[in-house]
Amino acid sequence: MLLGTFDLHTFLFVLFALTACLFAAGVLFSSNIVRMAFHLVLSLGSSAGLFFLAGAEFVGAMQLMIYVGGTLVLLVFGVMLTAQHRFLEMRTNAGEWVLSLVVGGALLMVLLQAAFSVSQWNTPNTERSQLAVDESKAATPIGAALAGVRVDKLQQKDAHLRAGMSGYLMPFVIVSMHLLVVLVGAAYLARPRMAVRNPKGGG
Amino acid sequence: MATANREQIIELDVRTDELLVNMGPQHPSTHGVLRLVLKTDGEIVTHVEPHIGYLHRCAEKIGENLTPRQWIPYTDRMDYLAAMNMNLGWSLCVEKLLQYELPEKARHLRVIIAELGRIASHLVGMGAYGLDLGTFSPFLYAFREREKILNLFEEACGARLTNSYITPGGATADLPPGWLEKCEAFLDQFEPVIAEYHALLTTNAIFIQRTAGIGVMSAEMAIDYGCTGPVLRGSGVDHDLRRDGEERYTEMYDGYAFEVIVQKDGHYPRDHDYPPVPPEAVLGDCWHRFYVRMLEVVQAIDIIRQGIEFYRSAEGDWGHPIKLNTKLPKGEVYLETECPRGQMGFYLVSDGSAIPWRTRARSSCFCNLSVTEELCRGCLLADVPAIVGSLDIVMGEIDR
Amino acid sequence: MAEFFAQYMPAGVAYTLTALISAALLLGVVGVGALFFIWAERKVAGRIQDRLGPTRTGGKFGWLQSLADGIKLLTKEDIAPADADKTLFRLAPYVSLAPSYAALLALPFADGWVGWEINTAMFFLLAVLGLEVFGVILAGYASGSKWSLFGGMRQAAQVVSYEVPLGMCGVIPVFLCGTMSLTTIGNMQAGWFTNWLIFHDPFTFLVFWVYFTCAVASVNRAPFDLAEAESELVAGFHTEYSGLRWSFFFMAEYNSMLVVSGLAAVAFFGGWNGPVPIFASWKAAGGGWEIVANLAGCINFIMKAVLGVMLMIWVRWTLPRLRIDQVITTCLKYCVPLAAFCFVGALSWQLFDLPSPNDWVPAERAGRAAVREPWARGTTGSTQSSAGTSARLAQGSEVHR
Amino acid sequence: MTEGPQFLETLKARFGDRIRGANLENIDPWVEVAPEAIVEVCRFLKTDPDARFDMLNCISGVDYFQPDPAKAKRASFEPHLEVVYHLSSTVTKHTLVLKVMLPRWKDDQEGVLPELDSVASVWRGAAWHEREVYDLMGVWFRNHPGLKRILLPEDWEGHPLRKDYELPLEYHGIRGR
Repeated sequence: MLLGTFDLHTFLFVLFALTACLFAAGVLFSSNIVRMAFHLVLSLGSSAGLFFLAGAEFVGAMQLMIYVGGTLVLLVFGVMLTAQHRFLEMRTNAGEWVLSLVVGGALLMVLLQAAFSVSQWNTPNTERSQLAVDESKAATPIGAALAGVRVDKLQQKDAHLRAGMSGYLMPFVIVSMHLLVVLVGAAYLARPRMAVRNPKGGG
Repeated sequence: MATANREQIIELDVRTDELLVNMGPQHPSTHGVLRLVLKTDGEIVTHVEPHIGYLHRCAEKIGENLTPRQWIPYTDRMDYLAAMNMNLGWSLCVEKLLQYELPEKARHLRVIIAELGRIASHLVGMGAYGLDLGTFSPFLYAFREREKILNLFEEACGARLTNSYITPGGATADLPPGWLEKCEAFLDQFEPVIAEYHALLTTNAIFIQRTAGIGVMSAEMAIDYGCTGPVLRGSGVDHDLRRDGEERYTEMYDGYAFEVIVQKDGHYPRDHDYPPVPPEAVLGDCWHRFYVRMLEVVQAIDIIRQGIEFYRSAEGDWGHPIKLNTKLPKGEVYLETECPRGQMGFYLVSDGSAIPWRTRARSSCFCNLSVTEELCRGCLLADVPAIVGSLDIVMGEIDR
Repeated sequence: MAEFFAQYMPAGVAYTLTALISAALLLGVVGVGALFFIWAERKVAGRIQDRLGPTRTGGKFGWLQSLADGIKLLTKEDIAPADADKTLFRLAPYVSLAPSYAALLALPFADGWVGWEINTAMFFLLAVLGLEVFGVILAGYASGSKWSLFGGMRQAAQVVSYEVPLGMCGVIPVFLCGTMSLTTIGNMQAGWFTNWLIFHDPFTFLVFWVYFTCAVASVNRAPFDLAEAESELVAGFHTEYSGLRWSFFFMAEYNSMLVVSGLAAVAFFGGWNGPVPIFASWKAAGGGWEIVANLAGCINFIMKAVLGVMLMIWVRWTLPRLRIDQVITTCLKYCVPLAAFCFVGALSWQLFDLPSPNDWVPAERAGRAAVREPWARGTTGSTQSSAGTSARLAQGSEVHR
Repeated sequence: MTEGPQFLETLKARFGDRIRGANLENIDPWVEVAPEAIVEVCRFLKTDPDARFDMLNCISGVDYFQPDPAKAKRASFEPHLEVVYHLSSTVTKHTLVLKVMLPRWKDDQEGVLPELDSVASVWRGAAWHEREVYDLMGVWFRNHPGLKRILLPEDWEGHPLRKDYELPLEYHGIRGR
């Protein structure tokens, strides 16, 4: 079913998907820590490409800015500082390979099984070719909804339903507060402390 | 007590190992071949160790086989940015040994030439310091003016940079006719240009941020390390050999009205309207050393103007150089002169023959540079070129 | 353009063709831009330093100088240091050029003349500009030498911290025009120059200068060029590069300068809308005429972007360099609070609907509303949802109708 | 010039025979100090209220040795090494010259450098001067903060400014003579 309808969209989709998976594998198999970080950057970047392909520019740009532009910059930053001699080459011995294969394989099975159980995904999707790139939905309604105005549901006829739609302001605020608390906690926990038995015994 | 054996939690900083970094010898900001070995912890420099000697040409050993007049070209190559002042120092030292009487006209000629050399050297110091801090344009403005001075030197003695002009006994040639008028024309057009330099660097907010309060050196430390010249006066020590130097050197400046550029009881001399000292600038920091050099340029202009008047009114010949193999009396003599970078001393020991037994050159930058170890401790990596640049060192003079 | 090709060939091939054409055009912008800016930087630097700049290569004004540089770079030997991480070393210049090239995608050169009409163009631009730091970090690390490591780290710290104020300054044109799509922002500034966002209110005027500072810093130029501080780090991250590879870094730098000043032109200076609306009538005339109007707009936009780059070049050759901690303090202690203050100021200006210079130009009132999103303009059902922004938003759209 | 004779008298009164002598006829008069007393004299000169020689201008080494025997007989001096200290005061604007006479080799064994106490504890600037005298003239300074060659490479043999110095045949492959 994949080869039946060859068009630009599927070609790009396959391209991005393949790069994402290959580089993710690259992260696993490369021993040089800096190369590992760089492969991670490329795989997340290509998943951002997938979002753009699906027409969700807002989420794609979000992925680029926050994931790749933010966290991975700091990750590469950290890796660069520590990637001296003993951290550079990390060998995984045989035992760990077996364990990781087992756990990884199990997770893969679960995912595959879930993917094939979804009905629409394995029937040939006739109107896939209509999903032209420019049919992307505008992001402004999402922005307005985040600000508490559900502009995309203005045409809702019955008053009762429309009243209930107060937009996503409340969950948005809760999530940001939660994130702030987590960050402060992480900073506090990461404080380097060393427990030392009282050396002199006395007071 | 109960808490005796409870574990004591010690806050530890993340263990970082030091980075040994090599700045130089072929590094753009180290004014020639100076190598600084820096131990840095991240951006903080914990230890600086200067390595010199890359430009050592054994000038002192060669001095033991040449007559004093033949050694003059070697003194040019020591501080190649102020060759005239070097020749002056060595000539005065030899004349002191010979107890040689100098004609009136030669004295004023030497003052004019030495102060022109000072301006040229300070221009390079200013331009190169701008380069150290990242701005390229002042360097070119400075060299535009310096070119004019070098043209004047070329007319006087035929050489622009290493111009072995001032020799024991006077100078190799008299000033050509029309030279004084050209010199005056240069000074007239140069005065307003200095305001440009002040606007570009001295009062520039970013320049002040990069230099004010950086590399602060107390007066006691400056004296203790033997720093001299603008580096010493930048720390507020009122010491200028043109006024408090040796008799033979200060008599050259007799009759010249000039004030020593130093911050005495809170303010610099007010004979011209200089830009004000910014509040962030602490006495003895990089900014003050730069500021003293800029003010000395204006001071040198006044001296040259007076020198031109004296030279015009003085009579007698311009001081022919002494014969090549004049016998040097037995004895030893040491004389220091106020060069643009500090006090350049020459120590001459003779055993009665025409060739000195020992010639020793005391370099001002040698002592100024010895301060970097203490001054750069704990500063940021970007401050090292700022501090070393403010000491305005020339490797030729340090390594001799 | 895609529909035009779609008549003659299947949809997929048509889209590929349009994509290739716009990619080639944008690559042309990158190439020509870099060549022009190399020449312009040497000339402007010359003028600032009271000298002539290149005059001998190709005619009186030395305009072939960039070609000469290009050939020199091509013929230079491409050496890689011994203990460099080969693959990353070779990859870094491309990783640095790719984001700034991708950023051109979302930059509108004229009404509709844009690589890809993204609805969230501003957000996309800021995201992609942040990626450029990867090329520098990798170059810094892969060159193996301590100096480039320093350069790479400094650059990473600087760009990551300057993304924050850059984003805050970018948000102000967005909420003033109610949309993130740069084409709409550009179109909303049609008409006289009073309609430009920079003159909308004193806060946007101030925020433009904050934006310009952050843009200069995030592009690593002028007083903030820490990563390649010649005096301390020799040349920072691209010390070990030579020849063509080095020229990629150079092209990336000039191109992101163009992108950033282009963004400033669209967001604050009305992009393709000139100070005086000469071509407004032609645009409405339809037929071939709006292509001419768009062409004039495109030239207008490019002139403004080049003006921004000239400003950056001018700043570079006059100001000394800041120290790394001063750079970060200007970012956190000056740019971020200032941007926040202007954000609140512009927001309250918009909320209390205070007059902006554009109101005194008589026939301009309708200009802005005409372009607003359809849902904001034609709100059919009356929304009686709670007070606060939603009411304001609905009521605001009626006023503009 | 200092006040000359009276200052010499005060020094002699204070340090007795450790002031070995003086030469006031020379254009720059100097005072000769015993090698073991140099640090004490220098500290006195720096801290004494009316002397206050707070700046050490220069330390130089002079080698009195006539290599070729023909002139050696007519030489008016017997071979020795001199370390000359030039001091000046930024307060009283006076200058002073101190000299220390050292044997050319320590108790005349060829190759063992003469020793002298370092005045780096008095003036911190002396450290570099002494390193240069050690490097070029070959005088070992005891308790010096870090005595190693300053101008020449670390692994250079010999001290060039000595009169009997021979340039090495080659140095790391570079032909000397």
